[in-house]
Amino acid sequence: MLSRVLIANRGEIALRIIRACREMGIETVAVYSEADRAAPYLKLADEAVCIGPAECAASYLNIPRIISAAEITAAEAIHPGYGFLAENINFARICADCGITFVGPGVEAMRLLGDKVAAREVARNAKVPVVPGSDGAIKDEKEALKLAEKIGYPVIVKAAAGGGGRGMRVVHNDMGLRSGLAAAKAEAEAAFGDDCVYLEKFIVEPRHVEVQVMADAAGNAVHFYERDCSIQRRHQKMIEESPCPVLDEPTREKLCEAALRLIRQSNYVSAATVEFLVDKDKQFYFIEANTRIQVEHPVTEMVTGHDLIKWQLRIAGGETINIRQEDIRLRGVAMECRINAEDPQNNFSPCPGRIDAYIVPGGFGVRVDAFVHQGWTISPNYDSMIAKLIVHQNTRAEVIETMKRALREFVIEPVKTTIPACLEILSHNLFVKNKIDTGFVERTLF
Amino acid sequence: MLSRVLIANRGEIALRIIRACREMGIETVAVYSEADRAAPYLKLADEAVCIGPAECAASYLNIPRIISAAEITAAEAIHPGYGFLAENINFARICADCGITFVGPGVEAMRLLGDKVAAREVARNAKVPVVPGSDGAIKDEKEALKLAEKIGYPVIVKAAAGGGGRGMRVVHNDMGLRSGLAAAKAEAEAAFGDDCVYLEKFIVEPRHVEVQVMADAAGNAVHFYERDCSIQRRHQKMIEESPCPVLDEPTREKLCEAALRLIRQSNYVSAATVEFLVDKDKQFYFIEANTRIQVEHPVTEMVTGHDLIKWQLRIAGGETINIRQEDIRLRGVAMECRINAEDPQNNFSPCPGRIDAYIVPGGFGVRVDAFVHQGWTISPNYDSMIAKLIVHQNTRAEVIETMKRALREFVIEPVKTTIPACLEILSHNLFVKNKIDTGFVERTLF
Amino acid sequence: MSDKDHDIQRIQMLLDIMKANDLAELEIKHGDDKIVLRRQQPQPTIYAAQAMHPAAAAPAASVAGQNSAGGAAPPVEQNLVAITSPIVGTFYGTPSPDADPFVEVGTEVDSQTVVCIIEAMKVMNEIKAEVSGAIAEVCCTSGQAVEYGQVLFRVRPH
Amino acid sequence: MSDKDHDIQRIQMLLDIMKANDLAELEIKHGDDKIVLRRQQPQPTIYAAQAMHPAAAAPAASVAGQNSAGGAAPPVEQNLVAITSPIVGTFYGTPSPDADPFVEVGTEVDSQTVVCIIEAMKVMNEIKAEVSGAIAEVCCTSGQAVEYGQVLFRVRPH
Repeated sequence: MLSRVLIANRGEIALRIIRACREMGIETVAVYSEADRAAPYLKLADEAVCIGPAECAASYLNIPRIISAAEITAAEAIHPGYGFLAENINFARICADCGITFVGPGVEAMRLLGDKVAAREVARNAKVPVVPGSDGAIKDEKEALKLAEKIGYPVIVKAAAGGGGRGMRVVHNDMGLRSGLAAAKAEAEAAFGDDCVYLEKFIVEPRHVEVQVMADAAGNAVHFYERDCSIQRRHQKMIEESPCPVLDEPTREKLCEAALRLIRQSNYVSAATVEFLVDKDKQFYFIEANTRIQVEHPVTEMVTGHDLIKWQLRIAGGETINIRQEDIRLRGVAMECRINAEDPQNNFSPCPGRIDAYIVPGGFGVRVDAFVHQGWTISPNYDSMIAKLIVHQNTRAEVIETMKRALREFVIEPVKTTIPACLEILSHNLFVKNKIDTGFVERTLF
Repeated sequence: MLSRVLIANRGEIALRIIRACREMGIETVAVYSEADRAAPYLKLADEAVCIGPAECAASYLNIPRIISAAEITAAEAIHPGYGFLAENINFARICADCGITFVGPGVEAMRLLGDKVAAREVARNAKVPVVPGSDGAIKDEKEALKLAEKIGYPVIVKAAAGGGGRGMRVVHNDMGLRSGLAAAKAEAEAAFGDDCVYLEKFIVEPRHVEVQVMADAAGNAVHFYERDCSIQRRHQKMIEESPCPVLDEPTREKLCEAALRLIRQSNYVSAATVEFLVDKDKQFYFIEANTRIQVEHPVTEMVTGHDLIKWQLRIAGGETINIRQEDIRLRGVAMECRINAEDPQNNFSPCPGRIDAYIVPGGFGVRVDAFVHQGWTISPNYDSMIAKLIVHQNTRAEVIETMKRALREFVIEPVKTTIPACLEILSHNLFVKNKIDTGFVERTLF
Repeated sequence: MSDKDHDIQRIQMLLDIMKANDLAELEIKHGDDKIVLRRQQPQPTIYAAQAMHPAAAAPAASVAGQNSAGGAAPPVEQNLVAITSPIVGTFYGTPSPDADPFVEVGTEVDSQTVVCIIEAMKVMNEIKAEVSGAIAEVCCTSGQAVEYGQVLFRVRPH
Repeated sequence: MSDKDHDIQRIQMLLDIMKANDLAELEIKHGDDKIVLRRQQPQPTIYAAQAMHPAAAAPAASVAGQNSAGGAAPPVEQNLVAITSPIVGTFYGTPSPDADPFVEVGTEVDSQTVVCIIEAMKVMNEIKAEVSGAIAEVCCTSGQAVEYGQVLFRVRPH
C-alpha cells in the first residue's frame, strides 16, 4: 500500500483525493499556489507546500516545482487528479525517472490512448467499432462515392487541416456529396492552403456515453458501467448520469465489453474512461479514451458503491483487483450537476468573486463534492467549478425531483452560478422524457 | 395524495419534511417562533406562519396556534416530526376533530403503545418477549424467591413508586435476594412512604436495538430492519448504526418479525419504532414502542434505500404499501453521529451561540441533515442538536473510517460540539471491535 | 480679506490636512477662539449572514402577505404604536358581517377598547387596544389570515 | 507669520510625529491654548472566514516549519528586506559540505551576490540576493526543505 501521496492538483479534486487517502490511512502532501493559501482542505493534509504564485504555469503546471515538492516531503507517489498535468506524458515520464509512482497509467499506454489516431488503431485491433470513415485524405470523387455507399449517408466531409467547423459539411446523398466535396475542397484550400479532405459517417443526434474502466498491473480489468454525458454546451459537460437511460441490457453489456477490450489491448493500468457516441439505433462508436479520473466519476461511485479514487490508489500501490465483474452491480440512478461560477444570462461568462452566503443542500440521496465555504473568494486564475452536486435515487424520475429540490436549496451569493441553467434543463420536457442528444442544450436552451 | 402539509416542528426535521414534500410535489406550510424567523428553511416552504415567541409553550407546543395556522393556510395534514407534539395524544385527537390528517398513527394505537403497561400487554398478546418480572408488587419473600428461580438471576428489585435508581438493587442469588428485598422495601418505605417493590430480570450489559416498522390503513406492515443505538450517555443516544453488528440472520429475522407482530396487534398506521434490549445470548426483550419518526431514521434510509418520510406522507394520504417485505434489502452499513452544541469537557452542558465558521463535510458516503449555516445563532430555547452526520459504506470498518474523516472535516466554530466526543468513541478499541453495550459510554469514556 | 474669509481658508487647509492624514477629529483653541473639526467615520460593513436569502429557492409566501411583520412595510408615520396579533387566526373588523367596524381611522381608543376579533379554532377572540390614542391605520381586512405578531392597527398615542 | 499660520505649521509637524510614532491622539495645552489631534483608528478586524481553521482536523504541518511564510513568525526588526525562495527545494548555505557559508550575519551583499543554493530535481540553483545591504538574519539551515515564497534571509538594506 502507498504510505505517502502528493496531490498535484487543487480545489474539489484535491480534497476528494485527501478524503480517500485519510480513510485508507495514507499520508498526504498538498501543494498550493499563493491564491489557494487559505483553502481549508490544506489543513486536512499531513503537509502542505506552497509551490508558486497564482498563475498555473508557475505552480500547478510547473513540473520541476511539483517534483521538488514531492522530493522534499518524501512523497512516494503523485496523484495528478484531472486537468493540469493529469494527461501530460512528460510529467508521467519524469515521475518514473525520479522513482515516484504516478497514480495513473504507464507512459506507453498513456501515449497510445492519448493520441487520437493511435487510439483509433488500438480500437480497431480490439474489434471496437469506430466512426467509419476514410482514415486519410480522399483522392477523388469516385473514391468518395464508393466509401459513402459503403458506410451509408449522411456523411461529413472534413478538411484534414481544419477545425472549428470550417471546411466541414454534412451531405445526405450522392448528389450532395458531389457538390459538397468540391465546395469543401475549395473552402479548405482557401482557408488552410491545403485542399485535403476526408470523409466520415455523420452520427445524427448522438448521445455521449462513456464507460468507466479500472485495470491493474496483473492484467485484470473490470468496468463500472457507463455514464451518459450528453448534456453539454460547447463541449463542456453540464449534467451527467448513470446508467445511460436509453441502453437496453444487451447493448450495455456489449458497450462495456468493448471498452474492456480496448483497455486490455493497450496494457492499461489504473482508471480510464472510454468514450463513445451512441446513435438512435443504439449503435456505438469509439471516439476517444481519457487516461485519468474524470470530474463526473461520482455518479459511477453512487450507482456501484465503489470508491474509484481508492481503487486508483490501491492499484498504484501494487494491489490487484480482487473483485469479479459480476460483483459490480448497478443500484438505482445517479446524476451530477456541475455548479460553476458562470452567468447563464451572460453567455456563461465566468463570475469570480467572494462568496458571501453559502448553504449546501443535504438530506436523503444528496452528495456534495466541493471545497469552498462562506467567505471564500473564487479566483479568476482557475476553472469556474464551485461544486459538484450528486444525487442518488431509485429511479430517474426521483433523481430529477431530488436534484431540483437540492439545487433550489443551494445558496451561493452573490456570484452568479449555473444553478438556474441546471434547473431549466432538469425541468425541460425533453430532458424528463429522456429525448436528448449532445446537441440538445445548444439547440433548445442556451 | 396529500396536497398541502403543515409541519409542526422546527430545525432539521422541519427541513427534512419540507425536502420530502418538495420532491413529492406536496405544498408545505412551515410554522416558526420569533427565534427562528431567520431560518433559511422557511424560504423553502410554500408558506410560513409565525405562531409565537421563542418559548416552546407559546409556539411549537401551543396546540391552538398550530391548529389555527393549519386552518388559515388550508393545510390538509400536519406532520409533527419528532419531539414537541409528535406523541401528544390530545394533539392527534384535536387534529382528527378539526378534520386535519395527523401524519402518524391513530389515537387508539398511539394510546395503546404510548402507555408502557398497555404496550407490555400488547406485546404479550402478540407473543413478543418482554423483560420477565412480577408485573406488580411482590407479596412476600417466598413469592420473590419462586419468581427469581423461574426467570433466573440476576434480578433487579425496584420500588413501585421509585425512580432515579432509589429503592433499586440488583441481586445475584437467593441469599442476595432475601437481604436485598428487605433492604429495598425499607428504602422504598423511607423514600416514598410506600414499601411496594417488584421484581424484574436484570439484563446484563444489553444492547439497545430497535426495529423500524411502517404500516398502512389497509393492514399491510413491513419492517426496514433494525438500528443499534447502544452508544448512549444518560439515555441520550449519541451514535446509531444499522444493521446491528451482533445479530446473526436468524435472530435478525425473529426480532423484526416480533416487531411486526406487535405493530399488527395494535392496528397501527404510519411509522413506528419497536425498541428491544438484546442480551449477550442474543435473547431480545421488548421495552417500548415509539409512535413517531425518530431522529436516527436516516441510517435506516441509507441501508434500505427507502425514504421513510415519504412513506409516512404516502400512507397519510391513503396509499397502501405497494412493496413486499422481500423487496426491502440491507445494503452495506450506515452510521449516524449527532452533532450537538454541547461541551464534552464540561459535562456536555449546552453551548448556544453564534456560528462564525461552518464547513460541512461531503464526498463519498456522506449525508448531512442539518439546518444551520455560517452566521446562524443557536438558540438556548431549543435542543442543542446542530446536525446529523450520516455515513454509508460497504462495511462497518469503512463506515468508521469515513465517519472519522468527515468529523475531522466538520468546522463549527466557536461553539463547542460533540464532535470530539464522537471521535473518541469511534477511535475506541471496544467500539471498533464492537464490544459495546448501553453502559459502554458512561463506564468507559464520559 | 475678512476674518471670516480667513477662517474659511484656514478650515479648508485644516480639512485638507485632516483628509490627507486620516484625522478623525481636530480641535484648536486660542483663548476664546476655538475650532473643532470631526470627520465622519466610515462604518465597518459587518456581514450579516442571518439576512441572506436563498435566491434559487422559491420564497415562501408569508401567510400575512405584505403586511406581515416579516415582509417589507410601506414607510409609516413615526411615533405610531402598533397593535399586534397575540395569536394566529382570522381577522374580523366587525362584530358581525353587516355591523359597523369596531374602529375606523380616527376612532379614539383606550386600553380596554375592543378593536377587532380574531377567530382561532372556531373561537372568537376579542382583541383590545391596550393603548390609548386615535386609530391611525387599519392594517387588515375582514377575513384575512393573520400570524403571531402581525400588525393589525397603528395608533397615534396621546 | 501669524499665530494661526503658525498653528498649521505646528500641526503638520505634530502629525509627522504622530505618524512616525503611531499615535492615535495628541493633545497640547498651553494655558488657554490647546491642540487636540486624533488619528483615524484602524478598522476592527471583522471575522474573516478565509482565516478560519478546522479545529477538529489535524493541522497540516507546513513543510517549512515555523519559518514558513504561512507560519507564525517571531517578531523581526522593521525595515528588513526578505530574500525569499523563488522555487521549491532543499536549501544549502554552503557551496560544498565542508566549505564556508556563502554569507553570514553581517556579510555585505549586493544584488548579484550568491547567498545560497537551492537544489530542485538534482539541479543546484544559485540564489542571488537581488538587494544591497548587510545580512541581518539567516532563516534556514543547510539541508532544510523550503517552499515557494519562504523567507531565506533578511537583509538590512543600505
